Amino acid sequence: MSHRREAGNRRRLRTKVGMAAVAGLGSALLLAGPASAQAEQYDRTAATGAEAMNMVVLDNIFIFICAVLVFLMQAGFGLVEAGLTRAKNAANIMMKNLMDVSIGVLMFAFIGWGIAYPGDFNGWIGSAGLWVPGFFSSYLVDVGPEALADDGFYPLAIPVDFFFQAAFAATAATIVSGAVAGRTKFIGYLLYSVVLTGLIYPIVVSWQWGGGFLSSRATGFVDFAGSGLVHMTGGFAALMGAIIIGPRIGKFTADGKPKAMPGHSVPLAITGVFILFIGWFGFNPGSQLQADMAVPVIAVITAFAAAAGAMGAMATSWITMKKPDVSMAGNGLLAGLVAICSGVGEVSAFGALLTGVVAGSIVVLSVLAIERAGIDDPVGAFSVHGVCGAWGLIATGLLATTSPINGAEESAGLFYGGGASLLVTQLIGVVAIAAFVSVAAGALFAGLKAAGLLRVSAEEEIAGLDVSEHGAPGYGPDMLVASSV
Amino acid sequence: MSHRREAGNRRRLRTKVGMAAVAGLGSALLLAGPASAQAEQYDRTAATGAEAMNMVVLDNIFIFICAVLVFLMQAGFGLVEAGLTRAKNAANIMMKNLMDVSIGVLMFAFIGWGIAYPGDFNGWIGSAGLWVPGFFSSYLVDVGPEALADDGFYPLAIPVDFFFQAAFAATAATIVSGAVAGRTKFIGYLLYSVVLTGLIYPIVVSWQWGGGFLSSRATGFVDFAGSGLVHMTGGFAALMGAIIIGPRIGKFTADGKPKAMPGHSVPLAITGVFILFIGWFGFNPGSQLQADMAVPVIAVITAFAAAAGAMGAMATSWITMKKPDVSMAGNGLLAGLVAICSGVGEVSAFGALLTGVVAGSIVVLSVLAIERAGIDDPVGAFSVHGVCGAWGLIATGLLATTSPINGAEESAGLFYGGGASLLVTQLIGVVAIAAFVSVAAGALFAGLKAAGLLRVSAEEEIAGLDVSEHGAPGYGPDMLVASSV
Amino acid sequence: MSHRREAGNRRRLRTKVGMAAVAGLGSALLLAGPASAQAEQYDRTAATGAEAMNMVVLDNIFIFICAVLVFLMQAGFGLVEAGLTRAKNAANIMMKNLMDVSIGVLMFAFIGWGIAYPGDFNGWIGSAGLWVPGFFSSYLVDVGPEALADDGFYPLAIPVDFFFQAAFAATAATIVSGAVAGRTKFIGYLLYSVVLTGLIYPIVVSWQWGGGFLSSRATGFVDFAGSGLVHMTGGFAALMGAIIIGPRIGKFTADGKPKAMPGHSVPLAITGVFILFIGWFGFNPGSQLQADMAVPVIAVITAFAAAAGAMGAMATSWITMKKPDVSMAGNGLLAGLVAICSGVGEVSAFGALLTGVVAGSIVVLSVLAIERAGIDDPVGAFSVHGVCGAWGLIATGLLATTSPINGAEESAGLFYGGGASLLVTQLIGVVAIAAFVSVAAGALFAGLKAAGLLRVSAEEEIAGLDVSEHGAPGYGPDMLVASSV
Amino acid sequence: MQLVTAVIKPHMLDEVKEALRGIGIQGMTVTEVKGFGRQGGHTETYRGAEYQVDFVPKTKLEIVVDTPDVSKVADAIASAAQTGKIGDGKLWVTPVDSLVRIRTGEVGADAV
Amino acid sequence: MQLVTAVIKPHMLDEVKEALRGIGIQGMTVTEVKGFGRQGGHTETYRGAEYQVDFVPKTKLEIVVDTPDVSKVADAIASAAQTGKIGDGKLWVTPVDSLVRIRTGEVGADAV
Amino acid sequence: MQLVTAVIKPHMLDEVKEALRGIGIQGMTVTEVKGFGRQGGHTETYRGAEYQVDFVPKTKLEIVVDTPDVSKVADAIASAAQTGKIGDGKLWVTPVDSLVRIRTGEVGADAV
Ligand SMILES: Nc1ncnc2c1ncn2[C@@H]1O[C@H](COP(=O)(O)OP(=O)(O)O)[C@@H](O)[C@H]1O
Ligand SMILES: Nc1ncnc2c1ncn2[C@@H]1O[C@H](COP(=O)(O)OP(=O)(O)O)[C@@H](O)[C@H]1O
Ligand SMILES: Nc1ncnc2c1ncn2[C@@H]1O[C@H](COP(=O)(O)OP(=O)(O)O)[C@@H](O)[C@H]1O
Repeated sequence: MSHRREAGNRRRLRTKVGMAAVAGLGSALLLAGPASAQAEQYDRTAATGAEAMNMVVLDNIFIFICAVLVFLMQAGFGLVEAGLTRAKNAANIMMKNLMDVSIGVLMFAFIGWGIAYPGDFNGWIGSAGLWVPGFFSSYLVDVGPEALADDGFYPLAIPVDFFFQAAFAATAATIVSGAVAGRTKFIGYLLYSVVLTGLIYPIVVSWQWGGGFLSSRATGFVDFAGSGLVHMTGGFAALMGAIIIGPRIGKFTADGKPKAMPGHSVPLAITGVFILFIGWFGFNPGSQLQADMAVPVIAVITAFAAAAGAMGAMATSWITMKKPDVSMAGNGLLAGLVAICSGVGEVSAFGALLTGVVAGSIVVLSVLAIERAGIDDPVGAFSVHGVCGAWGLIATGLLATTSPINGAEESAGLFYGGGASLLVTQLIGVVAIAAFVSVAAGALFAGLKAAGLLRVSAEEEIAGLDVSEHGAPGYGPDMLVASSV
Repeated sequence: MSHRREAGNRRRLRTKVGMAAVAGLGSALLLAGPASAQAEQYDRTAATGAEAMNMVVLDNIFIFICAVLVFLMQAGFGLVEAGLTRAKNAANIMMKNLMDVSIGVLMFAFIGWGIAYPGDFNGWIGSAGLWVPGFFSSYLVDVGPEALADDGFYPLAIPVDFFFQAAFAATAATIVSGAVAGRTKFIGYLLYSVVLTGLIYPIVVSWQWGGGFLSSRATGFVDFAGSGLVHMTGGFAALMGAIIIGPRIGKFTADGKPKAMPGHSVPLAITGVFILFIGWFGFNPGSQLQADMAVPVIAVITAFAAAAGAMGAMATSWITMKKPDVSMAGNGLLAGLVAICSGVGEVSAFGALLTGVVAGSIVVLSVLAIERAGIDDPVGAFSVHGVCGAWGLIATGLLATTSPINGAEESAGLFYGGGASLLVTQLIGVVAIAAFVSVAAGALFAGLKAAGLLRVSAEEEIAGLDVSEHGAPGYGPDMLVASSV
Repeated sequence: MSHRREAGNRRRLRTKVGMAAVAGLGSALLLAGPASAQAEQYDRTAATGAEAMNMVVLDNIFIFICAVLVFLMQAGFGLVEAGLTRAKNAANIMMKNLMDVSIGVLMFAFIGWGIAYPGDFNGWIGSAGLWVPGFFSSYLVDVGPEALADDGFYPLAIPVDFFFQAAFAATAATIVSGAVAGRTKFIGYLLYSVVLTGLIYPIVVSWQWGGGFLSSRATGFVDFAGSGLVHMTGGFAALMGAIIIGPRIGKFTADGKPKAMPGHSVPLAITGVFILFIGWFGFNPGSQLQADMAVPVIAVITAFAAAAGAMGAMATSWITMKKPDVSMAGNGLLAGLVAICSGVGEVSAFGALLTGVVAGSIVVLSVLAIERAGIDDPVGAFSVHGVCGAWGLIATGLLATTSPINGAEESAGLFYGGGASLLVTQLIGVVAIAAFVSVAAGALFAGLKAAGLLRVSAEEEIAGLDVSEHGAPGYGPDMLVASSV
Repeated sequence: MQLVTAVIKPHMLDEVKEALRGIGIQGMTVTEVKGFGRQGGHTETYRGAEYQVDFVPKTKLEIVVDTPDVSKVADAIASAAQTGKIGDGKLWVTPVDSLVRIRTGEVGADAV
Repeated sequence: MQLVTAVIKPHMLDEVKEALRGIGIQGMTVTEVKGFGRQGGHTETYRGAEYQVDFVPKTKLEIVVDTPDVSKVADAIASAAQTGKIGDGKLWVTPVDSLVRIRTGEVGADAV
Repeated sequence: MQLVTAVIKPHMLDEVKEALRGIGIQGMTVTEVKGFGRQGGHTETYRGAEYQVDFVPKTKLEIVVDTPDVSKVADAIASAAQTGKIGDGKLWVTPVDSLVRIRTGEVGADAV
């Protein structure tokens, strides 16, 4: 229907024959095992009239709630990033995150969404958005049989779809904040945020959820909730930012050896990790885009990966650094969450544990390697989101199962008899996102640098961004200890 | 039905002809544009039997969830207020907020609710409440056609309606906490909280949501989620408190010039802002009082106003103070949220942005003006809730649209061809609330002052309320820097 | 059906005749009063086809959301525990909570759940779990009439049931964290957490929710959301831990007099209390295990007990210590919540207030008594969860009403004409849980002690666990004041 | 050259600073300290356990001054910091053998 | 009049305070400091980067005493603060030219 | 025996410490202080209210040294702490009558 917008091409878990099909889905939680489906079956798509209305209303309310959880992640990011950096920059961090969500919502409305989900709006890129008559008014949800999409789903109403997707855009932007903490000009950060949420992120999203080249490959790209589209985008932008801005003063010795610059509050950082963990139960289950029995499966798989990630990072840090590092364990939990976004609908419980524990190990090793490479990413944003986002895409290529639910038309991963074709697609996705974002964000940060908008002066950096960029310290004189470091 | 309580006269967005009508609602998001309604239409009110049961259960569960989000706002208020004041008073602030929610729930149950929603309980004021047989037992939700209210809605069950409204009452009370921080006797604050949640707030609410004079004007007052009823009430009580208690020692020089008394933790304050932002998605969408397709529209409009508010305040502080002030930007986001509460169901996307950006600017100017007037409101409670609450009511009078959804019987605002009648009603509301609350809260605080229950001694204030009122500092000796100010 | 798992024997409020029956339930909110049920009645169990599907999907989505709220409690516990202990141990506390949730999810999946809910898995104990084919795949929810359980309920899908129960297991584990704060070896804590979530907690749960001896008594044990099963388990494990590990250095003078060791941040602790309060609206209402009209009643009763608990503790501390203690008031709110878990479906509004206010008083007196007994429980974990958990079970034995909803087959409490039989059952539960957990957790901690895995050296304790166990302080040098205590 | 050390009440710092500025003093070093004295401390109660806080927050000033100015400086501090209530603090003067301004290497009175 | 300055381990402060009280000392000023010495520091590891913490928390006491009492005070501190383990700290005595009690203006030994 | 007191810029502490180590100094006591001086402070703005911050963070070192070594120590500090920009700080030397190592009871130069 030309007046309706699809909820993108986000792949939902296919519960094609209604409730009964969910039995099949269940087997995704196992290494193997055919579904038992001896119960009475009701077909979601066969509902009509008030029944369909109730179903669709629940879908939309559910996604609204998930979007709220995703917006809550902003508080989590703020706390993680502020906690792992210096007290003298804490207010600046929170201000950046406040602006990420504000800019994110507005830029995504005005420009980004039209690019991300071209749909009927092909040709409108750049002008589509809020001001196009019919843009928001056409969120009517028609519940008649003819309204069903090809895949047997009702689309979400436009406002809820936008609300959910805008929360994702703001999330992608915020990932960078921590990587460039403590030395970036505030005005430069605002400009970065405008471009990321208005252009870079939407373009990447259009490749898959917007129906672009990744989604239309013979063996379709699998990125259920955005290991690649969201996290790699944020993560690689973070990497380019950290490189181009350069390390904080004092982060490396004259001969290039990294020095520790301990964060000012690990307790705040881990509180942020808990909040992100909660938010992720909007991020992943909400990406099903409807309220059905797949939601709890997604939640369990998500929790398994998170738990395995935390334990993997704890173990890895314990082995490599002799003690279990707290902020690394927090990074590990997040790494597990980032990595499982891609395959949460396709991997088994075993696959989730493997995805998570590997992500937890990778993130620790990556943080160490990045630092050894002379790059200053104070919160490990690239390692968590960039590296583990890529790992998540690859993990799906290895570990995706062929369960009844995703059926014959879906490819299993390399380890599940599906051959390399899914893995190849996933690798293409990894390369495409990494390359495009590195170039685009690289150009953006280089441009800002050239314009003198990227980095504060050494005096301002030493004084702290709270005072130099915002006029007053983030902690009052009754809290802040004048540090001798 | 005499045995049922109405969910007050809270105005819901009218989705009269079920899902299809939502199409009309959509156009509220535009400056103009007729609704497209070519889809199959199902009428919410035509559902019967199990269909109606499912619908009503979802409504009630949804409002329960929204109420939980509103209760979460208490954590947000606590963090904002504690963060923007001195460390030596931080535990006292948290204690006040803990008691606001405890007192609020109980007082609203025992007394407040009976006053706020007279309904069948006219004549019971003061005695209505928990102890009246049938009060809670009659929350049966009848789903037969005869149960539909005049406006075509099913009422909420009494427990969920109470739960949601009690959260609002606690919110109104908490607004004052920050304005009187750092110098108020704890016992005096408890008494204030009892009177506000038991009497002052319920009386104001009764004028509109309780079916009182504002709701029964020819051109009905529009205050969807409470810019006036909730926020102006809290805000004007905050103003009276701040004036009557007087400024903190050291806030003004001998010749009346304001001095900065920096808050002890901007990061905590902004964490609180994020939590309030999240809570608002219970506050505004929940005020629809049912789970329908209007909910995401309300959410989007709310998010637009918040984002515009944050950016408006950032810009205004940048211009007037040379630097973008972090806590002002946080206030601005809240100001946008406060202002949009009134018209969230009636204004377009453009209207929301305008409402928000003006609120963000106003709040900065108001904070400066209040301070110049010699009033000490450490967190800007009056500016955010009082001034921007009033602005929200006025903005609706200017910017309300006449969309199919609110139909012919609703007045559009001044800028949308509806003439001045809505604006006049809104202004009457502003004046009535401001006047009544100023007098009532003024009398309350003056009485407490006369009784010697309002302000601690200078020694106690200098020592900090944590030690003097609660026996021990809120921060341990390992955290708190003995401040020389 | 042998291929399905029951959602345990958790007792739901019986809404046997659908919506209308809810009217009866309502009277549980009163001291007395027959239900008015003159409205059209629809029977939840009579729904078929798409109607039943919609109903069951909402049930499962609702429990998913409640589980997320319960997981949020981990952040709350972390903040309360960190806030009430020393800054030098704050990162260690957060790390322990991060691991509780990670270990809890995995151990409960691999082992605990199979023990807790033997159901069809009798005989599988220890091997049941993730690796049993069919374990997760059989979460099909059959909505035909034959799928109804004896009690007229549809069971939850297995993944959502697991997700909800795993969150409870993690909660039980986390309770101990604060009681043993500041002196416990991290490795020892990890081992404790493994055993508690994998064995001790599941065994206790099996007695009631798993259909064990408490649930099968003539007068059935009433523990709706786990005052006993969850909180007493955590609380008594906390007590044994605190006793066996011994007090922190400096907590008692040479002659055994307790010394205050103030927590490092009451504001963080009370933020945690607010978050726990919110989480409890997943904990208690979610324990209804379906989305129906009982949910808001449970929420209101929960809020009443919390409010009464906070006020009871404030008053008690004011009387016994001359000043209203902030962290005690926070403990009191939690104590009210813990105590109401048991009877939330059976007590009236009056009963809830009584349960809460008594819990609030008890918790203060218990904290004082525990300290006088020479036991060092820095956050009052045993008093809040152990003592008030037991009080909650007893309170139900005294205050349970016989409303139409729980009908003739249910016993009312001693004060409501039901005689002593319910009270006796409740007391048997109290004794059984206290005895078993004390012995089991006692053996566990004693074993860890014998193995030298329980307590750090005095030097490590004085340096703080953040540095000695995790390699770096939780607060950076810009925040942490070198304390002279 | 002598070193004037004064321990004062924290909230008197601003007035003392202005008084010193008034007599032309251009430098001093300030430390947050805790004082134990006749003023005594106070009792706090945390979760029911009373504890004595013997130390009260004080502010310490250190000012190196050329010997002729010492009494002027001491008087300025003592009168600005005086509230007349117990706990106003102490002021003592100690000899200084030499003084250097690190930036320039100036020594002696020039370095003040 | 002399000034006794002692740098001690933070957790010995209470005992030193009691010892001083025992010999009639009524006033002192305490500062939280960081010490560098033979005790050495320790290595911390934050996110994989090792760093040396050379400074350990110490507490500094300053007590102005009438000259005859100096050795009594010094002995009391030194014995109360002694644990025998490295890092117990130092105590030194410096001359004081004059002392004032700010509250009363008393000077000299009366001001102690 | 003499006491060398130096007030320096906080971020110069590491270099000063290394310089002192280089000349064999094994102990010192460090305090975080706030300095008032020619360097001036700066203006901050909080919620629209401007306020003057007159005090800037400084670090104070105290080192008791045997008299012969004093000038060596003073020179080492002064040259390591020098940036040439205003606010580099001061260094002064005061006499010490006696010194005790608390752990051992050693006195005088042995106690350094
Ligand atoms: N003998 C002393 N040596 C060093 N400092 C002292 C001495 N006596 C008092 N002080 C400092 O002076 C402060 C005020 O002393 P106190 O005895 O309380 O009151 P007052 O100076 O009014 O007699 C103390 O808190 C302490 O910091
Ligand atoms: N020369 C010195 N001048 C000033 N303070 C010193 C000096 N040497 C040591 N200190 C202080 O004394 C503390 C203890 O010294 P240290 O050498 O570690 O042990 P010990 O006193 O047992 O020999 C140091 O941490 C430092 O604060
Ligand atoms: N007369 C003084 N007595 C004690 N400390 C001083 C004195 N003058 C300056 N200081 C300290 O030295 C620091 C630097 O002094 P300042 O006048 O700002 O710069 P400079 O030393 O380069 O002339 C001050 O911040 C203060 O801590």
